[in-house]
Amino acid sequence: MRFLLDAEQREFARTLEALLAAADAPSAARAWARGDHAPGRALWDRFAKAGVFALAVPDESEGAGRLPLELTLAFEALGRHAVPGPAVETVAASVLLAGLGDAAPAQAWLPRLASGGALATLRGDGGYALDADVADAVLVVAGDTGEELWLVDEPGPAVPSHDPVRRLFAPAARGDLLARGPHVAAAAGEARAWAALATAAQALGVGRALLDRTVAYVRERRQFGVAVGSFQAVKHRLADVLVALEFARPLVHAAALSLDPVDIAMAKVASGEAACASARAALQLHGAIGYTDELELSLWLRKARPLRDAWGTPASCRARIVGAS
Amino acid sequence: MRFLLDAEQREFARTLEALLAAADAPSAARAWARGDHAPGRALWDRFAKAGVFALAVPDESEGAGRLPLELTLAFEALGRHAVPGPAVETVAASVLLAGLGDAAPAQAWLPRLASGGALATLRGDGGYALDADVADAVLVVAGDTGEELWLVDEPGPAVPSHDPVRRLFAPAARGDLLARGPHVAAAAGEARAWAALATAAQALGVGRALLDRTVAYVRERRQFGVAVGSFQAVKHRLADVLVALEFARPLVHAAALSLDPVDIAMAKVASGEAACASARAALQLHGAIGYTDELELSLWLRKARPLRDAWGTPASCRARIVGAS
Amino acid sequence: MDLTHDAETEAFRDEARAWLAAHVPPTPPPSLETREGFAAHRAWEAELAADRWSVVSWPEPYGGRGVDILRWLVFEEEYYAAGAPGRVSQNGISLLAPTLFDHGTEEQRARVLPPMARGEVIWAQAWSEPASGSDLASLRSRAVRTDGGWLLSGQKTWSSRAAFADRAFGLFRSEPGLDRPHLGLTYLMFDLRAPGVTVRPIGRLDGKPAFAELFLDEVFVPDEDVVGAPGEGWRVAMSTAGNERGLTLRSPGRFLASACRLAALWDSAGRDRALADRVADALIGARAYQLFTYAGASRFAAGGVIGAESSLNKVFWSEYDIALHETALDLLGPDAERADGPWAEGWVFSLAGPIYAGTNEIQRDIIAERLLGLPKGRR
Amino acid sequence: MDLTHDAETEAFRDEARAWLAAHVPPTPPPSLETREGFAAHRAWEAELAADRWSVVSWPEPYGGRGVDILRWLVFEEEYYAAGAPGRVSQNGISLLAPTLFDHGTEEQRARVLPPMARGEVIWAQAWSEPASGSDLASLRSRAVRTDGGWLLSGQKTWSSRAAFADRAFGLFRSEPGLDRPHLGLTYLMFDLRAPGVTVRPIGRLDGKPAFAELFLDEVFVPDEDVVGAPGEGWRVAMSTAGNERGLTLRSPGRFLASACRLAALWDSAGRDRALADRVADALIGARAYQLFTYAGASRFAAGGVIGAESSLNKVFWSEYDIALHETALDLLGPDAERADGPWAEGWVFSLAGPIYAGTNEIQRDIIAERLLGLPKGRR
Repeated sequence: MRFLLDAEQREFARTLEALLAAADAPSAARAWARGDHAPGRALWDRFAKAGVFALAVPDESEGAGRLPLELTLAFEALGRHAVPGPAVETVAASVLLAGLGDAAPAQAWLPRLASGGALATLRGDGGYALDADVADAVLVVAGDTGEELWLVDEPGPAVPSHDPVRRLFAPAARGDLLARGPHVAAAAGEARAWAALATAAQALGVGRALLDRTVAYVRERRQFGVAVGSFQAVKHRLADVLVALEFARPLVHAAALSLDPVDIAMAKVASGEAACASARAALQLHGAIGYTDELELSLWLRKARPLRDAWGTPASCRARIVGAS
Repeated sequence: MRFLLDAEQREFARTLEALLAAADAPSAARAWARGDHAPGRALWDRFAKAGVFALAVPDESEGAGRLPLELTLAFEALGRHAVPGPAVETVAASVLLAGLGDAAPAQAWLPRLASGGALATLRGDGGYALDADVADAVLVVAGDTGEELWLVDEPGPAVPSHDPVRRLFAPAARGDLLARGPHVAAAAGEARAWAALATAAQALGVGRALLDRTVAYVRERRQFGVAVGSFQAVKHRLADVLVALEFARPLVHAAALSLDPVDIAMAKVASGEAACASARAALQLHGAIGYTDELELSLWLRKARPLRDAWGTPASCRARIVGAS
Repeated sequence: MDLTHDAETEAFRDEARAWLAAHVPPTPPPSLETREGFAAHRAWEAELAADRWSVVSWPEPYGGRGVDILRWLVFEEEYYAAGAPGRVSQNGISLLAPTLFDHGTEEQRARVLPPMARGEVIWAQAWSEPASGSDLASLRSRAVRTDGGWLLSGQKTWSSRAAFADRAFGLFRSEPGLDRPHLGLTYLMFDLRAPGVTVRPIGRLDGKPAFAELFLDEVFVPDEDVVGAPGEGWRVAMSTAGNERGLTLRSPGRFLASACRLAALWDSAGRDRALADRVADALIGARAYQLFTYAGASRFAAGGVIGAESSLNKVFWSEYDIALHETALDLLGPDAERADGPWAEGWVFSLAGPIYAGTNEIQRDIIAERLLGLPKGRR
Repeated sequence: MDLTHDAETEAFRDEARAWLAAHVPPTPPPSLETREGFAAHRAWEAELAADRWSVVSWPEPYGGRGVDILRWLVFEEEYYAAGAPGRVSQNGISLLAPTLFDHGTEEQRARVLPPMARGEVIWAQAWSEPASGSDLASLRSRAVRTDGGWLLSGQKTWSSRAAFADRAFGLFRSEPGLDRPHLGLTYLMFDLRAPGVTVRPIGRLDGKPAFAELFLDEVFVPDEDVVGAPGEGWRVAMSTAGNERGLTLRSPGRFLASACRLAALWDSAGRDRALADRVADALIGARAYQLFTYAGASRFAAGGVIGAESSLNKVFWSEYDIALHETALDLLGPDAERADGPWAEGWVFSLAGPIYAGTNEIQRDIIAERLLGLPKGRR
């Protein structure tokens, strides 16, 4: 038992952090929201070169093997830096394709997904697929028992999200029927689990970014002649956010180690709620300036709640935890 | 529309307040907890002389007619001063007996209950009857459809409450069968509604007493060289308690005006939760001294949660509000 | 004590309800934070005004019906129950107009109020400045005396409605260098299209230009547009804050209607017990807010004043509004993310509640100090 | 990174589990806050000690097994899962003993620790004073130098266990009048039955004498019962607060067991969906607390120190414990009021959580200032 990142994992996290700190992810996210995907794809390439998308792809498909813990480190960084794009969905698609047990679709797609050469997306339970317009592969699991897998040829109608960087589409199940049978449902279940785990990690990063920026702001901003951050109400609110985030992180790591559905559900609830608490505090303590589209903060503020709900709402996760689903 | 106490109502409240402020209700409550009912009954007599128990008794039974609003004023005062005894239950028993439509039990009991000459209690849904050892009349509604009314001859086994001033017993349905039939169930329903209303008002008084005492304490208590009440965390917590109490009170008054079950349920939830929030804040801000049996504060601290749940838990009240019960 | 409205009030309610049933558009107009929505909402104000429903509590000469605050509350209940559009003229009606009634001249009232009532002139507020959020008295924008009026210079921000509005009102420092920052401020009205005014719309979280920055460069304002005495602006602005405004900033009718919609949503979504308590709390909160307001209005009608308890009101409704909308989003499940859903704009708007009109931190300080008598802390 | 215990640890777990299965009394002893319960719990400590289970993390010479913090956590998981009694010797084991290991003499360890491990000597803490709650450094009780030792005078309060315990430890002002209140304090151990000591039990909210006031009137303490150097008491007391204690003040095993019991209660009460989310949150919280502690223990095992993050720990478990117990009471419905119910004493105990061991207000100040780097406020 050593519930601590090892040196290699810490080094991986540091590399990603350095890579992202040097890139201008916020600008890429802004451009992405406008439908200009070029800066985001450039960023994505660098991220993929660091090996992020290989972490969910088996060795035999030119991946790094399955490394869920490293994946959570990557997604926390991705959340912290507001990287745009269907990263969670690309991971989920990789897991789904690899889980089919059919070599053909896996061979066709996995090497490209692992290398970052292709982006994939997957329709969620709510019927929406993130970034289906830019994704090279748009997957839809359909049928009464979820036993059909479609490679869709059209993104479907656009649906506006509260977070404009999250470009949603509602693809229909048509195009190529890639696979059919109970193994599709099983692989889709595994894909959803990985998606939930990656989303939990991403939410953690979003929550942390919001906290860090708010701490920096209240140290600078002065009202009534003193730094806003010296007010006890402000301090205690931020302390509670830190408590929530610091107790969510171990759940995310433990879920990565076990890939157990209940562990993932716990991680998803805790990190999603912590990110939302961080967002509420960030908004309140920035005051009106935080409520604007213009401030970079909005990139994280608007993401917290969609991530809390994506790939497992708190309600559905809690139901799983008490065995009611 | 004039949602404001009139001069007579304000005068009634002032009279009760003066009466109770002059009495030593806390000592009576302490004695009551030890099984010494004498000081409590003396207090009760004065309270009854002010007309409190006549407020739920019809004119023809030597009561004051039904005056639910005045009743809430009285019970708020009673809660504020930690008056011991089955006051809520005496009101409920009065309403139940008057509602039977049978002159005999009403004539036998109502004048005595209205005058304070007799105390009554009534077994609640949980199976417990407050102060059944000292009550002159112990009523139990029983039977599968709640159509039997028993005047019980034994209090039954004692059951310890978190609040030792609340002496609970578990009486069985035996003794005299006073009445039987659907009118019993109807009258019992009405009695429960009045009990819930009176309990809501009492909880409000308890919450207010806790707030007032805590405000006084944090103004005096000094730590780190300043009054504890000058810390923003302390101020904001107490501000939130005041918000909760001040928004509960109008619900209690409105419920008294309408006697509508949903209105009563709303009043019961809001005042019960506000009283509990006040208790939590009072305990925390008093620190260790508040956690003791010795401090007078404990009389209110220990009452908040039982009152929140008695005659309608928040869960059952909320279910009624959304029409799920 | 009673909660029954008199026959005249009920007749007034019936009249309002009938008018609204006949006039409220079946589909809501576009968001009033867009250019086309602003125009549609302005047209709706004119429609309200044509039948004297836009400013019911004002005296008749200015376009109102002279009803008291209780009937105003009744009107608001009917207004929101009918699903009528948001009020684009809110800033003028609820912030500037009460000040003009208390401190304006008869000439100002006659000139300013009727076009405000008809939606012809939409007003924006111009209080905040970049360095003055909660600390409003630290304002720096200047009003410098000139021939026949004043020249305004400086920067205002968070000016809600200013992206599309016509005129604005605010405080300006006319006597710099005084001891206390509350002194030497003047309350002025000015034209957003006057020379020297630059309006830079600011996108809200959802991108809509719900407010703007105003850059003022020697903007001329004639003496007739000073409200109250020069230098007395703080007192003028604050005196109206204390009375009805504490009760009417957010009308209970709005929350009653929202809570009903929420309960209907819960019903249609299958009455999930896991969310039942939060739906019940929304119903309780709307009723509590209505009753609290009725109690305040009754006190006010009986000659009382509304003081620091308006801070209770502010904290309550702002926290309530967020909880209500978050419950709605949770009921929507995956559709909660849709920015075009029926609860979306209300949710974004609710998030601003604890920030604007005095942050809830400030309000809690006020509650603790003025209502509970706790020691004044460092602020 | 892994969460799998090694084979030796699993063997240790199996051994503990088997022992507990064979020894834990089928019905719990009376509350340890009563005279008879105290005696029963003391006997239980002896039973634990007889097979070396009372202080597993101590070195063997003192009655322990020398296991590391991870195995201590495993032991605690098994201990609470087995429904074993509360630890009446907790104060001594978790507060005094670590200080003696760090700052005591070998003679003190040899003399004090074995009887503590066997439950023969039960220790009470004597930190607080009436005027010194959160502001611990403002202590006034005195230690005056005398021949061969010290004379203690003054008043201590909130001395938990003192109603029935044998000895106590605490800080006393040995050099009055120094500049800073943290200086000139001495850490001493003393006998609760020594001449000059008056113990006045104080009833907790439920009436049980869970703590006491100590009145000290020239109580003689020999030099051998000074821990660390005279005048260095604050440093001695605080240095141990910062390491393992932050992780071990409340063991995760306790909350895991409570959360399981809560889930079973929910199950048996009909799985009401309205409370399902709170039950889920109890399960999540227990697991999060366990994992957070494992992470801290792993850092500690790797040579790290546990600093201000123990404040995160304190805030988390104390709020968690109350929420868990209030959920249980809500599940009990009308029986929640019963003071003799299976959750009753735990609930009352949980209410003290945010107050003792540093109030949560203080902890949040520490988190904000030391972990987030916010400006130090007036305290």
